[in-house]
Amino acid sequence: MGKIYNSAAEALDGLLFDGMLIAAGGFGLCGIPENLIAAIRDAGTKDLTVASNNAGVDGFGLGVLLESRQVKKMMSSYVGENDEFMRQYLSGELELEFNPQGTLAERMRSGGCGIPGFYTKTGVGTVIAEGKEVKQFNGEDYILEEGIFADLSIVKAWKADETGNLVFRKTARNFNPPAAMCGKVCVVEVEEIVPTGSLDPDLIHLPGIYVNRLVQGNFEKRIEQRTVREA
Amino acid sequence: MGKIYNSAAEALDGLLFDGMLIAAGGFGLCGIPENLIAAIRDAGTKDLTVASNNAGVDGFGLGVLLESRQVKKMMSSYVGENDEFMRQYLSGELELEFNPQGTLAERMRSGGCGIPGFYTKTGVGTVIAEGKEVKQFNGEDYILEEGIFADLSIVKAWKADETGNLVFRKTARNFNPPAAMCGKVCVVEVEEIVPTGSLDPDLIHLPGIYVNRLVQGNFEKRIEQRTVREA
Amino acid sequence: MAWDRNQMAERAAQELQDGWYVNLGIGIPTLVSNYIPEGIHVTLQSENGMLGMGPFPTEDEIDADLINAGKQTITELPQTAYFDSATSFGMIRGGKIAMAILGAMEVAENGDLANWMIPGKLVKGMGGAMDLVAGVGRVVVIMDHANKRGESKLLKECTLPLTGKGVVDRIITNLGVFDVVEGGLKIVEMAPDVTRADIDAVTQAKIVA
Amino acid sequence: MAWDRNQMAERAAQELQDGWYVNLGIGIPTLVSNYIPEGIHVTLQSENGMLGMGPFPTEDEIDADLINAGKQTITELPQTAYFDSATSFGMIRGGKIAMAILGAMEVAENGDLANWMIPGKLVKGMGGAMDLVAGVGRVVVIMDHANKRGESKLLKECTLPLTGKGVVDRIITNLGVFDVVEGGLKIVEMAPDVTRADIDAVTQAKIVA
Repeated sequence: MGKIYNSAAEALDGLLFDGMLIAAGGFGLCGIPENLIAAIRDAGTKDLTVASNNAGVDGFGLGVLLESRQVKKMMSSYVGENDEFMRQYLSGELELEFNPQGTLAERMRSGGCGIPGFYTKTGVGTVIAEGKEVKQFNGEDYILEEGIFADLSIVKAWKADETGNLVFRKTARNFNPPAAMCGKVCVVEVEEIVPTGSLDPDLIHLPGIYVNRLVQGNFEKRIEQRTVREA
Repeated sequence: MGKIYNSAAEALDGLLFDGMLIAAGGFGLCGIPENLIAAIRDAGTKDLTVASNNAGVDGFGLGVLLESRQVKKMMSSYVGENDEFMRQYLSGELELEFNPQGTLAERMRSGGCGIPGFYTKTGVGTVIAEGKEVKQFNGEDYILEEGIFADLSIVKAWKADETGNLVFRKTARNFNPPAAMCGKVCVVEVEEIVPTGSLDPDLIHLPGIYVNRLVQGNFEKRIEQRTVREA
Repeated sequence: MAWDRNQMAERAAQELQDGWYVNLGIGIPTLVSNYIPEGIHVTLQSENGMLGMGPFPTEDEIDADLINAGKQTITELPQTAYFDSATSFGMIRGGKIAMAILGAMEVAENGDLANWMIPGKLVKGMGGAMDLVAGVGRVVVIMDHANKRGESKLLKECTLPLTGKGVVDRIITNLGVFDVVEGGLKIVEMAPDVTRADIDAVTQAKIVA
Repeated sequence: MAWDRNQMAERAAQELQDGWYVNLGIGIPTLVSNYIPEGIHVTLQSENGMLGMGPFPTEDEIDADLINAGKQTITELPQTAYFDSATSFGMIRGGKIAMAILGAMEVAENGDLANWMIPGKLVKGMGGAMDLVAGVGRVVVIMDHANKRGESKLLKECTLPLTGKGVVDRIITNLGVFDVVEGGLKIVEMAPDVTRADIDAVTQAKIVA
């Protein structure tokens, strides 16, 4: 089957096109597909719409695609850590669609599960509800949110076997599984590829059916807020 | 916090009432909450609506609640293995709401996730679509299905820690996690309760937040279709 | 000479492509796994929550916690992964399963499928069939061309309650292979020594090519 | 004497009940975990995918894969479970989290909450705040009673864009504890030596009892 590629660039070969919609895993700088982001920067693909909870920081994570002006629009819940983002947004160079964090995660999962729309109470009576269908269930208002169907998912996992079965680590799991589900094609970078059969079938977080291509990466794993207590 | 009870009867104490909606895990006879079903039979609670993929067999699984005439209505996808079921259904004693299997699973998960309705292509143009709202997304028809909000979930897992974190085993997982999610209260029977801290936090299938009460059971684990090959 | 059950399954196995994730229905479709061509690796899904379904167990291997969607005891493989039913049908509904091979009672020339219910007879339920035909990438039906009374099961319109509307891509019968195309069914292949006249004699659906 | 930040957090900790699963927002709400009463066991959720959030790590324990919703490095506990963001907000939206304790810019007498956006200022986003206030069982706000210009943050109507409509159950300010009830806010408790007149002087919202 050959899901394993030698580099992030090879793993993305033939999948990138201008104007595409990419769903990216990660929360802040935790569990982000560092290597695939760098490869997309190198590929120079333009006018991207990126569905990702955050937009990275200046010079790291999705921040590198903002600096290179490859992103046309972000679909995110929180973008506070990125000066370049704010500059482009306030100057009108960058579109921004705010999604409540849980709505964004569910929209990705829904797209991946063939659900084009679902109703939620989140955002009822706020700017998020503007232009959205409202429906009552049991006398209460809910708004319609639509599934996200991405052209490509870029995802970071901890381990994969050769068939693409994935295991994540601690809170680096976050948006990676729903992001992986919602792409027509899903490319995954991992810290380690292990032989098929060495993962416990009961303990796989995301089955290989969601994974089209796989690459082992090198990770900086930058930390945003280094908070410690005395030993 | 004390989630652990000494018996299935104790674990259900105060939770049962006539006419209630119960969501049950299990597929066929695999991964069914045998002990809780028996305790509900002993409690004699009547006019139950039970959301469960199947209805057990004569004399085992949910079949025992059919024999005791405690079930008013089943919400299921397949009920073929139960003569008593068919007798009651054909004589009009028992209501039956057929749900496509995936729709049933998603309706449970949706209820548990605060989603009162979602759109699906499953069943479009069939009897399942009758009376349901149809909506177009991208030019294609989808039908609205509603989340299931059960009064009680009865669930079978393999192991639990003392805080209710659950691990399932092989295909006995099936409907148990979505059933667990959709109940106002969730009672779980397990084969083994292990000390808190002995499960890997990365490898918990269902966090204890979904589990209100926990009991260690004895399991018959009957097999429906014993198919073998030569060694 | 018309194909028998095993030959139909063998022909259906040629539909499989390397790397595909596939769901096989109960009955003849199950036999397809006996004929997977050399060099083609497919992963079988069991919709009760498993990818990588293995063969039946030996007596020693039987495990009550490990069954397939037909409730038969089975085994796992090195690449097996388990998951819950919501996730399982998420991947089905989401189009991640490349192909389902299913049995049927009737198929119409527009791709309508009926395979779950005969009014007046015992209704057991649709199980996962409606989800599968609505969600998977490609639906292939294996069934006898005619019923026991010699009546065509390839119809202008289904007479039984539908499992899905316009969902069938290809039909493999004992007489040949047929694709659902604009305007009717197209003959892709005929079983050895079966003639066009043989097919026309037991086909109600419109054959367009 | 009005409560300081730590006293507000200490008072908020009295809202916790044994066995509850709770989500604490950024800022003063985070301090609540320092004051959890003896004998009360609560499990803290971090909405990026964790139940059972532990304290900050020592230098040796720092792990880039283990952060909270404020992106701070943290630790796990024996009862910790990790899960993905869709599952995390599933439990939030589904009402499984008993209580959220959050900061706010404004609360209206009908329970409307504004805590994510000041028009004309830098908009960072609502993160998980809208999901939390819409989904959890009980919403408790901790905030100063008045802003730096001495203007009430308990209003007849919010002036800022809302995070949620009618979602707040209880407000803990430096002056006291207030419940959102029919017709306005009810004083549940006043900080030591704070008088009704002190409260009236800096409260725009209607006090009904």
